[in-house]
Amino acid sequence: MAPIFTESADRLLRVVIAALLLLAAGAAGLASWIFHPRQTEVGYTPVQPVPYSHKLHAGDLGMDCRYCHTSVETAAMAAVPSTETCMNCHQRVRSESLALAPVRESYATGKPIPWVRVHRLPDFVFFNHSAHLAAGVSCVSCHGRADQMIEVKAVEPLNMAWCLDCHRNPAARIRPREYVTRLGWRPDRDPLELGRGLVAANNIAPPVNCSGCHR
Amino acid sequence: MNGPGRIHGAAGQFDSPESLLAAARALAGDGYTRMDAFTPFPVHGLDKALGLSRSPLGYVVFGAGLAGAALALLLQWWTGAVDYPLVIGGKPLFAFEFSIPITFELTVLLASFAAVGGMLAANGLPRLSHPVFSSELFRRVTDDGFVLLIESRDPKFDAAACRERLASLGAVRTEVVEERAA
Amino acid sequence: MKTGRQYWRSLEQLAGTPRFQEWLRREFPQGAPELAGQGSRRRMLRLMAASLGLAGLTACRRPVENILPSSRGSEAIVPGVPNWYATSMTVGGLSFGLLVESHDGRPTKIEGNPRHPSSLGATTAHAQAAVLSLYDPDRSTRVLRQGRAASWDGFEAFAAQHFAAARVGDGARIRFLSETACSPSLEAVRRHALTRFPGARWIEYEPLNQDQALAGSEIAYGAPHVVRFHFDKADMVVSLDHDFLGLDALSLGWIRQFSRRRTADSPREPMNRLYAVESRFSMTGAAADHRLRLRPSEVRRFGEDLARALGALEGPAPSPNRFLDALARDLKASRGRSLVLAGPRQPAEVHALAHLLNQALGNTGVTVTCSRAPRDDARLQIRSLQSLAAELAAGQVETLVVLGGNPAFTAPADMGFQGLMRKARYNVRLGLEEDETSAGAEWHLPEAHFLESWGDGRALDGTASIQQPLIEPLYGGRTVAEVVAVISGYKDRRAYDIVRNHWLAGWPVRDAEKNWRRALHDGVVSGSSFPEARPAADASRVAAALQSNPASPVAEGLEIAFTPGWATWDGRYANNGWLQEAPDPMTRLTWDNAALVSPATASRLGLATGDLVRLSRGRHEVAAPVLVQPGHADDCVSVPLGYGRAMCGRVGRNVGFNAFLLRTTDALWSAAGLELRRTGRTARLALTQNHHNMEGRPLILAATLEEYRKDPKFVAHSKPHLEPFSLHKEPSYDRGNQWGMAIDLSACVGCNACVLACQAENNIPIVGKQQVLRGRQMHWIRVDRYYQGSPEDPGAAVQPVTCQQCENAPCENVCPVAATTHSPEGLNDMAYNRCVGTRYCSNNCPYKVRRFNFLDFHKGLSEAGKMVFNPDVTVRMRGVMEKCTYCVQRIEEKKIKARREGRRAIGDGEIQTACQQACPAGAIVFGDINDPASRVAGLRNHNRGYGLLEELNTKPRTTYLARLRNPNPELA
Amino acid sequence: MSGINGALILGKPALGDITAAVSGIVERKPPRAWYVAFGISAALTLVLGAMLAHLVTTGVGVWGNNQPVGWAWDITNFVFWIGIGHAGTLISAILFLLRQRWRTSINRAAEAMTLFAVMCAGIFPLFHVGRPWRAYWLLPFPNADLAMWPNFRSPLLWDVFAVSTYATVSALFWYVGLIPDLATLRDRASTRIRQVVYGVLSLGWRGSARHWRHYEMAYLLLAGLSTPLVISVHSIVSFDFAVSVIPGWHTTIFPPYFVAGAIFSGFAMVVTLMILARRVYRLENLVTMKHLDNMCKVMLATGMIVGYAYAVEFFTAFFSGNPYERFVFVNRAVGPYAWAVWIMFTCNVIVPQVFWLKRARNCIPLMFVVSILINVGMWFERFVIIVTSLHRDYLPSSWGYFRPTPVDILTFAGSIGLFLTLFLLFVRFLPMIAMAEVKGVVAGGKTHGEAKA
Repeated sequence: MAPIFTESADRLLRVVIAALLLLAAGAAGLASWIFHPRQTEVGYTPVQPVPYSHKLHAGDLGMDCRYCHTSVETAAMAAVPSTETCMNCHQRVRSESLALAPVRESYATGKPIPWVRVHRLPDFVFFNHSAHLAAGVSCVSCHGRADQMIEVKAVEPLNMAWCLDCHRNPAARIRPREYVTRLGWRPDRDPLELGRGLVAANNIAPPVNCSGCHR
Repeated sequence: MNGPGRIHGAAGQFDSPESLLAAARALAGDGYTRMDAFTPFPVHGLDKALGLSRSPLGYVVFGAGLAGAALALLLQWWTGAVDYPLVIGGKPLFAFEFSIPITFELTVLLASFAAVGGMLAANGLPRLSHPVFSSELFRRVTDDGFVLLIESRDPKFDAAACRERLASLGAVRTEVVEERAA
Repeated sequence: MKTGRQYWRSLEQLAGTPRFQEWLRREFPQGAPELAGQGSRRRMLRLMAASLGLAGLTACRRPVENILPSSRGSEAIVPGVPNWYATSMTVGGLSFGLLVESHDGRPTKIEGNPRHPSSLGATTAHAQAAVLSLYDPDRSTRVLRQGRAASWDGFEAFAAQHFAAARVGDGARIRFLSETACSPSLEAVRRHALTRFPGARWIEYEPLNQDQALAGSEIAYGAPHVVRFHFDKADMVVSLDHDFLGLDALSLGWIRQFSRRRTADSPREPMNRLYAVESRFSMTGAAADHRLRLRPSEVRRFGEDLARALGALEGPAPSPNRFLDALARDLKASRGRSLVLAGPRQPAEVHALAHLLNQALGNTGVTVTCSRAPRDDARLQIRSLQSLAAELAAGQVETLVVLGGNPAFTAPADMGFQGLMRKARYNVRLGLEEDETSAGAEWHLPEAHFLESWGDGRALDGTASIQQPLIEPLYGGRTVAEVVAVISGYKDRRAYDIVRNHWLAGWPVRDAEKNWRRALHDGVVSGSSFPEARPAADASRVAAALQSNPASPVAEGLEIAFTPGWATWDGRYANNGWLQEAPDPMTRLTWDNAALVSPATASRLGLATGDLVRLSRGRHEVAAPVLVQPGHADDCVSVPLGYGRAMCGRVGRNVGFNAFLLRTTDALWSAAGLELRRTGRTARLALTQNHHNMEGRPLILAATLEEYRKDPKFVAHSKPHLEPFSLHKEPSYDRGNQWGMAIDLSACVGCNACVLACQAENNIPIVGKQQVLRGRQMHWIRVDRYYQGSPEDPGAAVQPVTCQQCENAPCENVCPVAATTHSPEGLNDMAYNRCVGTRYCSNNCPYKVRRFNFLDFHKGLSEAGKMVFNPDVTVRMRGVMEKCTYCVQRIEEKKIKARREGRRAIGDGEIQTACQQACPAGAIVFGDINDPASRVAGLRNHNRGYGLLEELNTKPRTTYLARLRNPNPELA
Repeated sequence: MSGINGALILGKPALGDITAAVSGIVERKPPRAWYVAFGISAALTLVLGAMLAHLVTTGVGVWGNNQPVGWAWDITNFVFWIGIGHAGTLISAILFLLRQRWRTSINRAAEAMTLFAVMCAGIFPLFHVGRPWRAYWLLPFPNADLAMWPNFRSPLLWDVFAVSTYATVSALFWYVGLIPDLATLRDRASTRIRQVVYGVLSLGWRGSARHWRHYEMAYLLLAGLSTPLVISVHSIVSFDFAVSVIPGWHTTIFPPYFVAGAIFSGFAMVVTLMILARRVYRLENLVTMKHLDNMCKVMLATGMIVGYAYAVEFFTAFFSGNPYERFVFVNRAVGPYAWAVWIMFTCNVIVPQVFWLKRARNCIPLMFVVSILINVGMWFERFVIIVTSLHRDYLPSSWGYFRPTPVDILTFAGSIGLFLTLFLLFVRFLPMIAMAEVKGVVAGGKTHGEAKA
């Protein structure tokens, strides 16, 4: 009499079981990889209404970050400059440039320039620029070499785990306060040992408890 | 099983566990070594009659249990005291007391997996196709049939002789089980 | 993804897409909203461009977000950094100095101005809630002519020809009706208008006014005087139906001074003793050492007896009375250090008696001083209103200009004022809302909120302060002065010019500008207080007055007493959700007013809390729910005014019953002959506290001054001594800042200012009556009120309770996702964004101070609705737990500031929590308990210091100071 | 032995008859009663779905929970179902180790019931949270984004592990028991589809002596593991309360008391279901009066343990001299929820006393009613513990009162629907009685119980 299954059925069964297991594992891994900020955030380079080049201004012309981002040392937000700030120079420099038309228009009409946000934190996170600068964390730690970017691009995931890395061992990212806006700055000795010194000297103790960032 | 031989073995069906047991003992006396019995429920003494040793599953399960416990303690200690130490309710970062429940649960969980997994592995299950499934006799095993099989691997094996011997031991029906080419 | 998006979205109210309609449907039963005018919104946007843009969005997928820096940079506004401006708020003809925090052009938080005599840095609950009214989308947003949309230009054109001299002549048929004004600049405009229209008359009417006090002083001194109390100098205080710690407080200085004298901490300031004679159980009664329950009509007799007992008044000595005699002896014993006050709801005669008593006791000039009333023509407002009514009835008024207020709602019921107004051909009405008074007006003009307009005002002692706006009028409102300026053709038209020029004119030219700057900066005009007057009270005149107007014999039956509405005042705050949801300090009632009766009266009439009854006097009647109020005077029903507004915004519409319907010209404050009939129906009252007995638990520890003197360590002795045992070494908090709070139960008067301050600071949502009924109110700090003693005549004690920041926090252990953990500075952190909402922490909190977002209480706010949020605090979403954090945003801000300035140490008192800052009594102290020099450390180790439920070994960071009472041994 | 045997299986059926009787149920078209029951319970299950959807989209506010009563029907239902889920494993494991042969006729159904009850239980902790879409944060998975871990001090987290472990192990236990019977169905299958389905499910079981050898060892080990597990699960559930600081919750006797209560309610539910099943499917010969009689005795015993626990609780509360504790129990007896307390006491302590009478233990209708009353009582026990303790704790100012909303009620009703639906599907498609084991008993052959451990 005929049995229900042949040996091929067994082979099929094994294949199916193996496939299911692989699929489950794979899906989980893939999802967690795809939706990690390293994928979703880093590399975001929106097109700005004005083709403003940080490379030109901060890099080649060597303007200090704080010329435009005035409140970075005193406030939580590193203010995006008002059109006036641009016009301080551009009333004379390149006053006819086509690229600057939106700036001139904004200056004339008083309508703000709709810059597109690049670095963004969830709004239950209360990041304070002044606190970080005061501690000696350079712009470069979070924004990368903006002075080499023609278009500003997100270079760090800015997720909690990433923040904690630095909050747990600040020494690696601390530098003397006067150099925080010198993106290219390299210490003359071992940066880690320098950092340790500064951390000890200014007793820098970044919070790792919740209310340090969430209020 | 053994490749060329087209015969898997000779089987005889008995109508009660007792007669099966008796037959098994007799055949063992005859010096048959490669036998197996098929019953609707476990029959006392068969293992001995067929010369089967005690199942080693216990050790596997014990090991798995220990692993579970270790894993649990490691998890709770590392996450709480090493990876992200947070002061919670004035309690220590890691303490044996509050680790007990989860440690126990993981112990049981892994041990149980080992017990079931081990059993299936030891029995070579799942295995959907098997020569005996093509035999009429075996249809009744999961109902009320008690079947004794002398495998062709047995050095003393001789299909005809085995059938007679089984019949003589009170098998109501006997049959030669064929290997089926895949 | 769906839920995920929701998750992010509701956390980002500050910049999320507007979902106003939904919000309204949930928040306001009435629905059918109308959005703030597009135009006004655009105006706001210019101011808040940066903040809106920078507020930031978050989502699973990345939406394009814009940053909109204002085109013209401004030195003043640094994005994200709040600015502070001094201004002032005027209520009932008195102004309170305020400091207002402005975030990127949005006023978000109000504090008291420490330089201002009437606020001393503190605020009332009503002041705290003013920001919400500012952004109230139901405020009047448009000019209306005969109910149809019109414009200011239209009105100006109308005014130009309507008020032309050729037409109105001397203006004999023009009448102005305003609220009690205390604004010097408006006074100037007023005088101009009255010279421009010599025939016109200007009537001031305020339903809750100080008429009786003025009239009383006129009886005693021959001329109306404003009285100032100096509680700091008074050892013995007698209140004749004066709730001077509650709704009758005309200056927060009163509470501050009184409370300072309750702590018995400084030998220079011995503890005072308070005798309260009152009908309704008020906060003053709760603070009193001795309280006498009398019906309003009986207070006068008590006053007379007291006056006679002290020989201030001729006449037979009163029949012996334990309370009276003891009181009299006490007062005699402390001549010149006592103080007798008569409440605004008592007739002029009682005020006169108070003056007489103070003089007889040598208090005048010491604990009580006077100054001449700002205007001599100060008459009883009700009289002038009556004459206006008569003129209206007689059709002698062609044009009635109603400036602010809501007379149609607040005028005595027997006047039928709403109907009378129609008798004037032209009705011009300036108001904050389109309300009862606007109905049928020829012109309705939107009034500007005080936070968006220029003005000025005078405090009780005459100190003037400038009212400067923090934002452009959201809905194009204008001020009273501006409108009168238009009508009368005043030289200046814009409020700014009117105010500024008025003040500059008064100063020598060379330092005028300097003075102006200083006035704006300080919030007070230096040296502007009234000069002190030293009139002598004339006993004979008082006696005569008492003769001519004998006290009505104590009538049979029920007496009715009108009181200000806790949340609504005279109805003006009816549409303020924060106030409506803040429980009445004594009854704990929210979203309602109720007819208060004593337990005895209730059982006599077979009434229970929640019964719906019909109250009637003559042809005036109203249906009201009953609330049985322990300690209330018998045979007397207190009804809070200002509720039951029919034409009002969506929040306040038909909330409670309208007690004004019972208030008649002859019975403005109280009257006999109240009929009370049961309807058999009941109403559900949303009480936030349903159990009023401490069940003998050591929650509020208290002792009399004597006991305290005998045993300064009575707290330690009254507490079970226990050695808390722990399986493990508990973490030590001996390094760095260790935050703690101390609350002095002797000082706290339970005014609820802290509750509102916290709500404003921490973006606490309004949940609405239905949710309060379900027990889901969200206040992070609450003021518990317990009764002790017999239900008939109990004592009451209050206790503000908020997160105690336990070092061994039970809530933390049980959170499965570690959403609430402990900070190294001893804070019980709550990470809203980590919370999954098991509510286990709340269950396991012995203090029940955690609050859960059972529903999306912030759902879809309007642009305006969002503007009130404090950007330094997360707006919590549905499904997460929240609680007091000691205002951690303020702590972090100050810590970062200190770091920036290279400091390590944070000065004591540098960080103030919102509740502490608002507290008029100064009962709350916050600071670093690790710094032995800090005030809080001192109070923590104070003899009276103890931790609530500390026997649970929760190690609370908030400690309390036991309550002291100072009863008269004779009456003990 | 034989005496019990006689009582345990009536009419000395041949092995074949047992196979036929049990397999027949699955092979024949189910009776009308089944369709009616299934229709109703399926409808209720849909209600459950609707309620949960409403809950997730609107918020926990659709239930009556409030401050101070943060947990109410949600956790009550959770504990209620988990409790019911205890009888199955208990019968399979503990009675197995104690060699109670009478278990064989009822253990399969009881195990199935356990499984479904645990599923129903699982729904409530999952959906009672404010943000169910974040519930996965309770699992300790490496999170490269947030770097956060769950808090292992929280009894709620212990619950997650206990309940999931319990569900998994019970499922394994149940399935292992099923394998030989599935093989039986496979070999009797008349249609191809049945052959394949049961064939795959039975994993190619051949009933060989070699199989049985490992099989029995595995079964024994599982029984050994499940026994402490079943005790631990309800102990841990009781920790949710016992570990807290709330008077009325913070009680040391909770673990044993909860376990006893769980067995109590579990057996009641088994009785309810078996009475129906044996009636509908004419299984009087396999599920005999002897079985029911034994279960009644168990209910009587456990019921008295529970009653004893109530008494002890009251006594300790009084004896402790702790005013808060005292108050809670006075409040239970005479407070606003006294009615619930008295329902609980009557149903759980007084009603089961009838089982002292042999007549009562032989009267099936009575048994049926009592078993249902017991489950009502046990539901109220959990309600009383959770709600009456919460609604009046330390600060009188914060005392409150809980009123259920229609959503509360419909959600619970829905969970009953889900439970019944699953059980009906089980009796329709799987052997409701462990044939292999019963055969072992009939043939007097070696049953698992005699495996030398």
